[in-house]
Amino acid sequence: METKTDVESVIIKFAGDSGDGMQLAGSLFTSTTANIGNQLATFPDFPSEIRAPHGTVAGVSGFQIHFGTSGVYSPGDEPDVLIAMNPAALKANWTHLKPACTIIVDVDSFSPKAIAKAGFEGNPLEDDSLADYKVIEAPITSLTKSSIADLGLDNKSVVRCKNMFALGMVFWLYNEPLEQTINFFNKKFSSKPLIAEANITVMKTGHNFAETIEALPSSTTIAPAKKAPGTYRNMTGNQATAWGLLAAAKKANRDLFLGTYPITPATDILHELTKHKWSGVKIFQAEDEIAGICSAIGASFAGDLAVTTTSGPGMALKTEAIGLAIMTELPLVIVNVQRGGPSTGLPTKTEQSDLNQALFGRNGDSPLVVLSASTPSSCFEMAIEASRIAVEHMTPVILLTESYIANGSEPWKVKLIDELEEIHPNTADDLESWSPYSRDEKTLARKWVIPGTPGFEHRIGGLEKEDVTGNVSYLPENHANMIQLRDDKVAKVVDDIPLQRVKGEKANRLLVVGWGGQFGILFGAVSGLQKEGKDIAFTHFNYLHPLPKNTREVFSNHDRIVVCELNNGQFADHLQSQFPEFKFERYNKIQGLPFKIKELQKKFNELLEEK
Amino acid sequence: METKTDVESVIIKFAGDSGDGMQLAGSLFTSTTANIGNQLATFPDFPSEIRAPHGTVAGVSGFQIHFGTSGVYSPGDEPDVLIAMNPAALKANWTHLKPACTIIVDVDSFSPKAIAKAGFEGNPLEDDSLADYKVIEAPITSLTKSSIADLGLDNKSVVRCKNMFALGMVFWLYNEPLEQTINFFNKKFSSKPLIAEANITVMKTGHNFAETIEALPSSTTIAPAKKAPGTYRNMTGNQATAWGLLAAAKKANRDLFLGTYPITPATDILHELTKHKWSGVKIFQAEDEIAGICSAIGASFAGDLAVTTTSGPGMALKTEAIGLAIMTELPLVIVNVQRGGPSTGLPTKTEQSDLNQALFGRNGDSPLVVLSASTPSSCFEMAIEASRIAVEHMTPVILLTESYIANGSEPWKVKLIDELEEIHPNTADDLESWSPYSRDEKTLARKWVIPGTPGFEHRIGGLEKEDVTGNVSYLPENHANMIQLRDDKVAKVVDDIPLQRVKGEKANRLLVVGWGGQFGILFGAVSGLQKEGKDIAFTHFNYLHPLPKNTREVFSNHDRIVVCELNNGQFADHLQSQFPEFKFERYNKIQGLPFKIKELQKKFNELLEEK
Amino acid sequence: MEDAVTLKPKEYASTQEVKWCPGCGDYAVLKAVQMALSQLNIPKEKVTFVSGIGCSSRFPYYMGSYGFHSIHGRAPGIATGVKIANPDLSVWIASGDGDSLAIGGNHFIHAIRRNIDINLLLFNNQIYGLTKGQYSPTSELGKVTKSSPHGTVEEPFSPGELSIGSRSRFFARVVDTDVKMMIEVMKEAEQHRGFSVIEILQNCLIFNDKTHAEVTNKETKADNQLLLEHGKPMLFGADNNKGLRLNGLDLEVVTLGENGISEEDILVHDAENPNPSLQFMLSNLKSPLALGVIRKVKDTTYDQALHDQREEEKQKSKFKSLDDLYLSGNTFTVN
Amino acid sequence: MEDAVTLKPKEYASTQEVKWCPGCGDYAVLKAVQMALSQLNIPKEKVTFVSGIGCSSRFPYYMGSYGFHSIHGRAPGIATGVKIANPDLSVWIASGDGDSLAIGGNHFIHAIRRNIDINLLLFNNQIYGLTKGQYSPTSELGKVTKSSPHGTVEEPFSPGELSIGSRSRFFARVVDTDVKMMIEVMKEAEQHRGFSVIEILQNCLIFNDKTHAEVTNKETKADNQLLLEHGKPMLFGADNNKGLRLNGLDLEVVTLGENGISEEDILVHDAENPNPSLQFMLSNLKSPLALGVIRKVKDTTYDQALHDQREEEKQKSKFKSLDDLYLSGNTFTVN
Ligand SMILES: Cc1ncc(C[n+]2csc(CCOP(=O)(O)OP(=O)(O)O)c2C)c(N)n1
Ligand SMILES: Cc1ncc(C[n+]2csc(CCOP(=O)(O)OP(=O)(O)O)c2C)c(N)n1
Ligand code: SF4
Ligand code: SF4
Ligand SMILES: [Mg+2]
Ligand SMILES: [Mg+2]
Repeated sequence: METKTDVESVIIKFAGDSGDGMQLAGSLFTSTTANIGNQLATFPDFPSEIRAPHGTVAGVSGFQIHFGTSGVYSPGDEPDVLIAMNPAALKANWTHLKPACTIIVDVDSFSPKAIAKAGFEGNPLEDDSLADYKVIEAPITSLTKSSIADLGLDNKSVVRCKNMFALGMVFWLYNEPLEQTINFFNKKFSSKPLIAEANITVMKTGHNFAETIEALPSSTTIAPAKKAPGTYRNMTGNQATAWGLLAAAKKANRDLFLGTYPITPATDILHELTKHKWSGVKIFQAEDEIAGICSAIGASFAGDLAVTTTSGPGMALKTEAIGLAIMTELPLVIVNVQRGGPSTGLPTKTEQSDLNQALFGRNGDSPLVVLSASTPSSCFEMAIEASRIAVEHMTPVILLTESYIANGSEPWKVKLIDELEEIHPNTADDLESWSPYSRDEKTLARKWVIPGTPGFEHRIGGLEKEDVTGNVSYLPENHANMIQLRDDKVAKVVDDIPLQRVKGEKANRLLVVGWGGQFGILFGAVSGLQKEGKDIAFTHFNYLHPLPKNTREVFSNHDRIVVCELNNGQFADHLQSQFPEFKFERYNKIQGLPFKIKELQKKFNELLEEK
Repeated sequence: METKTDVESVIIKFAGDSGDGMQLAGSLFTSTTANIGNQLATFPDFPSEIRAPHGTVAGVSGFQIHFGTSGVYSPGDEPDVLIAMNPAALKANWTHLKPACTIIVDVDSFSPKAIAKAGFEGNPLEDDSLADYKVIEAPITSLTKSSIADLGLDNKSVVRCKNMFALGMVFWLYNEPLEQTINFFNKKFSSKPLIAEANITVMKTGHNFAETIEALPSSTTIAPAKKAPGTYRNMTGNQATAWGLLAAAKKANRDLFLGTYPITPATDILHELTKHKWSGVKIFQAEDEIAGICSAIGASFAGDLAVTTTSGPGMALKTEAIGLAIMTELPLVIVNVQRGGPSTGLPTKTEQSDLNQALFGRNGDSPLVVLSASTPSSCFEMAIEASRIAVEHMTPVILLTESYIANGSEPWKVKLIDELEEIHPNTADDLESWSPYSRDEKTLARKWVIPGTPGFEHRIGGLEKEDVTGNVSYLPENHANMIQLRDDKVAKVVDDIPLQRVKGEKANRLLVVGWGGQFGILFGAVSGLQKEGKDIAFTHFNYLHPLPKNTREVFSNHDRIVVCELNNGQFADHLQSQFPEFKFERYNKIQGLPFKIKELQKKFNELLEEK
Repeated sequence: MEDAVTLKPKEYASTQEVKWCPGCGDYAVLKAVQMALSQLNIPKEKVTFVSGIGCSSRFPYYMGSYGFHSIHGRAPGIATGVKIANPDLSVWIASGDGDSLAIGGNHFIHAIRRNIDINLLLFNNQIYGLTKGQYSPTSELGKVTKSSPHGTVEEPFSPGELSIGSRSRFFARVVDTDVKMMIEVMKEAEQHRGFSVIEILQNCLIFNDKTHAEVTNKETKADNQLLLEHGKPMLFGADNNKGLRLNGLDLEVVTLGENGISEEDILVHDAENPNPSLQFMLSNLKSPLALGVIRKVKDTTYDQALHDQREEEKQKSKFKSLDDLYLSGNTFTVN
Repeated sequence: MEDAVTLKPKEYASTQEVKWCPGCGDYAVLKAVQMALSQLNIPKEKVTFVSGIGCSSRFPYYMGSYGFHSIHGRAPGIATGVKIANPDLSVWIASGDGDSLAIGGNHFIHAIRRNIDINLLLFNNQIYGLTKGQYSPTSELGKVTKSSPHGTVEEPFSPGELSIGSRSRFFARVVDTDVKMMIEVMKEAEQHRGFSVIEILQNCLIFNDKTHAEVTNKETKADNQLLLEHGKPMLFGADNNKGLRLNGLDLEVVTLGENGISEEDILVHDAENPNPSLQFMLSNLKSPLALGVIRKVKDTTYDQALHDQREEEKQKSKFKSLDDLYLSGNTFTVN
């Protein structure tokens, strides 16, 4: 089963009782989205019975819209966002729910009676039948009521506005302007200004509500490759990260420890993992990000596979402690689900602007490993990679994902635990040959010792360590040597990661370079041009520091190289400082939005044609 | 009066009563320092009277040693470090004290009687006659006693060891090994092992004491240029920073606000400023670095010239708040007195390894201005520059100094307030034309408004701001625009800073590039080679971001360029990413120590000769 | 505060659309603040609202005064800088239970200890609202939330207890359902010189609806609220015939007229007693819940003391200008 | 703890040279810890010492156990991770008044609230030692230090008061001059399950010498120290004839035999009373200063509760393996 949505399109379905005004909400959304130049296809879906009873599945009215910048050929199959105004609407779509999709429900409508009428046995919001979905429980009816309570409308007119609440939320999620709809109402109800005001107010209330609760947009991102045979399930990137960490702990034969503090858009990793206490995962919701990472460092010292998760501002708070993990050479996985910056910035929007912080944001010369995930499902693999490198090389590893893929979903080919490669923590065993800072010859990793083990008692800390013994040392030569050793240790990770691959010819007019969660879109843009016979190639980085061994080779023999990223050129700078012999051109987008295939192709065509 | 010490040498004087063993301490230090290959000159200075009364000036015995890697031609004039074992020893050196030098006193000896005997009117440690110096009050006698209390020696033998306490401290300050002295005692007192042990223990105790209290080494760093006529005084870099900030506030007609938390080696700026409450400076010793910088941001919002001071680990904690200052476009001076990293690292040693953190250590695209000071006295000017740029361009400015110059001293040509240029804060005045984020055409700076001013009430914050209004905005195009504006605003500072200068011919075989506090030593090394007729030039950066306008030009026409810095190549990377057309070679030293002229010249000669 | 034309409460509002969920307790607080400021007749340019991050921290945007929506947990730091720099301002903090007691806990206790003249509104909805419903340091033990699907396993802070443990000089507790009480308490806090904490039991109808219902419900509130007034006996209940008395070191609820209890036996509230013992007990009491100003003790403020010290040094110092300083002590001349 | 050959106190030491100033109060603490561990017979590999930054935070280097000298203020975070990851360890924190109450204040209060089973030694020398003598959050009002040449203008925290305000289950206070008392209290803390704070009045002879002298001096200590013992009357004084009694809500010093006072009138110490009121008063008492275990209340620990929840979920969950999870719910097949 292959979904027919394109990477850049979204499917939304408004569903409610026939009286709930779903068709109006749908068509208002349609005209706004058409107006801002989107492709679209819609599918209004009325109840088949003329007078189906209120609150039953038969009485559900739906409006599905598929919109986007390209590739929209049909209304699509399953929605990315379902708005269910009552239990029946949820039930009616029950078999067409794409796991990991977002479901906005009007919780006010979930009375035991309504639930029964819809044909549910229990309340689907309370049992775990929606565990695979991102459910937003919004009290739509009551908020609608209270938002316009003072207009003095009759109850029927009030309740009739609630479709506008849903519409307001969806407008916020997809960054669409309200003006057109406001005008529509002002015009339509020019003689009934109160009704116009009511609809507009409710729409704004829905819009504000989504902003207030930092609701996150969903999308389907599809790995462009053909799917291999196997069992699949849809997953968001955050869920995949969580599951990947569970798998890594299992393969490394360690307990998983998560120390974290909530922050949008990373919190869902916590929400997901905390459901799985049965697996033995230890969760510490800390008082702040600093305690979050410090607890993880402590847990790592004590032998757990330790993880901390956050987003930009929280990352800033963790930097001092990351330095400690570097100095103490402890394994640690730091997941940063990037959002728009600087400062609080755009908490619900996507961006790739924390790369500099990941590479350089610490006092002193403080090297560590930086990875990124390229699609929702690759979060699973990269979470395992981050864990593997951390415990085998005894180093903190930063894994950068981004709101777009963390919240976006795609089918993931289920990996059973036996299909995954073992992870070999660099544990101390031989007391004779061991010192706190004695190193593995190949990786330069020091040994991991679990407190409680007799004979291996030792002390570590943030002051400069003496080589081998790990005692405090202020000696000049030792410091120089240790700086070098820490650098070399991270550099040697290169021997343990895959080579960089290129899609396309070895020598080209234009090499497109990407990293992180924009993979699908970049791939789509380049593939399209390649099919047109354009002289273009593509390489995408998941390993950002150290860079794969053959990186220099990959850059050779192209007339032009363009680095595409959702920031002001941070990866391009990073490459430029290491490979001065190539010229890295830049295509940066900093709008809190993912790339679009069209804009990329336009740019690439320009670069291909320019002399 | 020109001191004859070289940038790379230190003068230490041990002074005490004739019975205090100063000659032994001095000569033991001499032989260790000679053994590790230093140049040296000594001047033992015995009491003229054979039996001068105990505790009098006449009875003071002194041993001065001048040592270093080069330029040591005489025992020197005034010591950088004076060890005064009693009040008389302090008095005896009273007229040869170089302001800003370090004075280690045995406080136990400062009884009223001894003070009187030495000829002081009051206790010099309690009045402010030593305000210009860095006094370390060490209870040498009592610590000596208690450290060997259990050896069962008679009181006389115990007290005789206290010279070794002083020696231990000095060994720690200058990184010299204890082994040789230990061997000396073991050999000398092989028949009296208890006496050997006592001396060794006391020496170690002094050594540990210096480590425990994070004592900082002093040195004299001399600006290589000829001194212009005028009034001078010796100053350490930290004192100069403090005084520069006082001056800047005066010239900007704003109150000075310092929000800070103690950390070595930055604390002395707090110590200095807090003495000057008379000037109106407002000091807030916060509960941590985060509160320190946040209070400064609040004070800046409220109209003060706001400053926060710290060192590496504290800087890491401040990065989230720096992002807020960037987003709110408030003036803020952040002083980072760099020390050895990563993590707690080497708190008392010098390094230049926080450059990356200053340039990149924040979430999101978050540009700000980065400056550095090149000598102790240039801290004065650069503190003013940082303040000026902050309030005229409405941006946070990071000023990087480093332990070496912050604690080192040099003569500063006194600048009276009238001799300094005015600073013009970009204050809002015209309500008509004002909006919270309306900008000056030339600088792109927004206006500074002081809460309390009627009519200008407005709200700022860390969420993305709408252009002009400063309201919260989630709009994609606005975000892109604001990212660009913030970047441009910082870039435009370039129009307001001096051009980069080069010492030497325009076209050379080798251009030496430096930045920050290694100026004196680099200058010395290059000058020396130039005098030998070598084809070498030198350029030193105080403005690190944005770089001066003519930077590209400065790099042109040299066969080779070598960037010399006390880190793993951070400035070189920064340059390389911006100027791929040049090849920046690196000379990095990461030992917690400043460069030495000899090692630099050796390297430069190699580069000059290599094909 | 200076003479000025009295502004109406609405004139303290900004032109920004208020974005909280309709029905959120935050609206009532906004209203109360505007009424209190109007009644106090403080010009709006003299008011500065500082906040951290959270639903409640959007507060400054809705005030027409000066405002600073800062970063999570750091409002006390920012506000401290504002107040020291400009002591004439009436400085307020709006902050959530997460903002003040999770990430911002350290600044919270230090600001209390220092007694800087700022008023902090603590919006205690016992949940992280903005991030969609994780437990906070005030969520009750066993609470099921998005991040504690199996219930929390940690004791919550009691903000009053923590404040008093941090040397509080002013602590009050109010409910979002009682605007009148809020206004009175806010006025008292503003007029009190020092750091004033007002804990507001605030309802988040989306993620933690009715968490304070037992205390705020019309039906139950008379029996669950103890409205403290300085100098008045601690009576409560629908018939105002229940009261508190001290039994050893326990607070005991008694009924007037029963077992020979008369008003004499009832404790009289002394908010101004520097000895915090009884106030500490009151702040910990669960049923009835003590509302109103629990503690209010006069003391030097940090901003004032800092100011005085500067002035004193100005008088005492031998330096009158920076030139004096620069030329003092050891200078030498090069010709 | 498991059976093991009893180690001598010295065998708990590391081989590192102890670098504190001779005469520093820290030495006595080190000695007491080693004696307490030896008496408790805890194998040294089962002991982990975590610290922040400061003179006192060098502590772990001097123990032959596992140790972590972390970053300033963050020891409770690190230690929490250690304990959750490995609940079998006896986890200790060594931390200064700056480390725990300035930069680390937030972690301090949260660790207390959560009641995780860790013992914290709070070296309170009322000064920042390592950075050469700035005032700390426990320095007394008016204190002249390097950063307060004109005296401080802020009230200090009282660690006991702050702890109890943070829901402390175990708080004790000792003096560095009384190794015997330290040993007893440390043993009690270690055996108590939960977060135990031991405030140690520690002398820094370099930057704050004799700051606790009134309490520790041989001559004055009998009158200034109140040695609390659970279940015993609160008597003190050279002749053990002074005592504390409750006067309303004030603690009053009385003399046995005077004004008809007999032992009956004297308060009996109840460290185990869950109601913290009297313990709160005791922790605030200035003269005499209460020493010993002031509060010790049994309660569930965070680590235990977390562990139990995991075990319960293991029983209850429908998933027995990750494969179960991965294959659960909505999967589909591509051929
Ligand atoms: C440094 C940082 N960490 C985390 C967050 C995410 N965050 C924003 S508000 C919040 C908690 C909100 O709870 P509360 O303070 O109680 O305010 P409420 O929304 O309930 O009014 C969190 C965790 C953030 N914005 N910044
Ligand atoms: C992030 C950070 N900020 C500041 C410092 C500097 N610093 C180290 S220890 C210390 C305070 C020491 O006082 P305390 O905790 O009381 O310990 P003591 O030395 O008195 O035992 C400070 C401010 C640091 N190391 N790291
Ligand atoms: S989510 Fe809760 S706290 Fe936030 S605005 Fe809505 S009701 Fe208020
Ligand atoms: S400085 Fe003070 S606290 Fe630090 S080791 Fe010396 S006496 Fe102890
Ligand atoms: Mg809250
Ligand atoms: Mg201390």
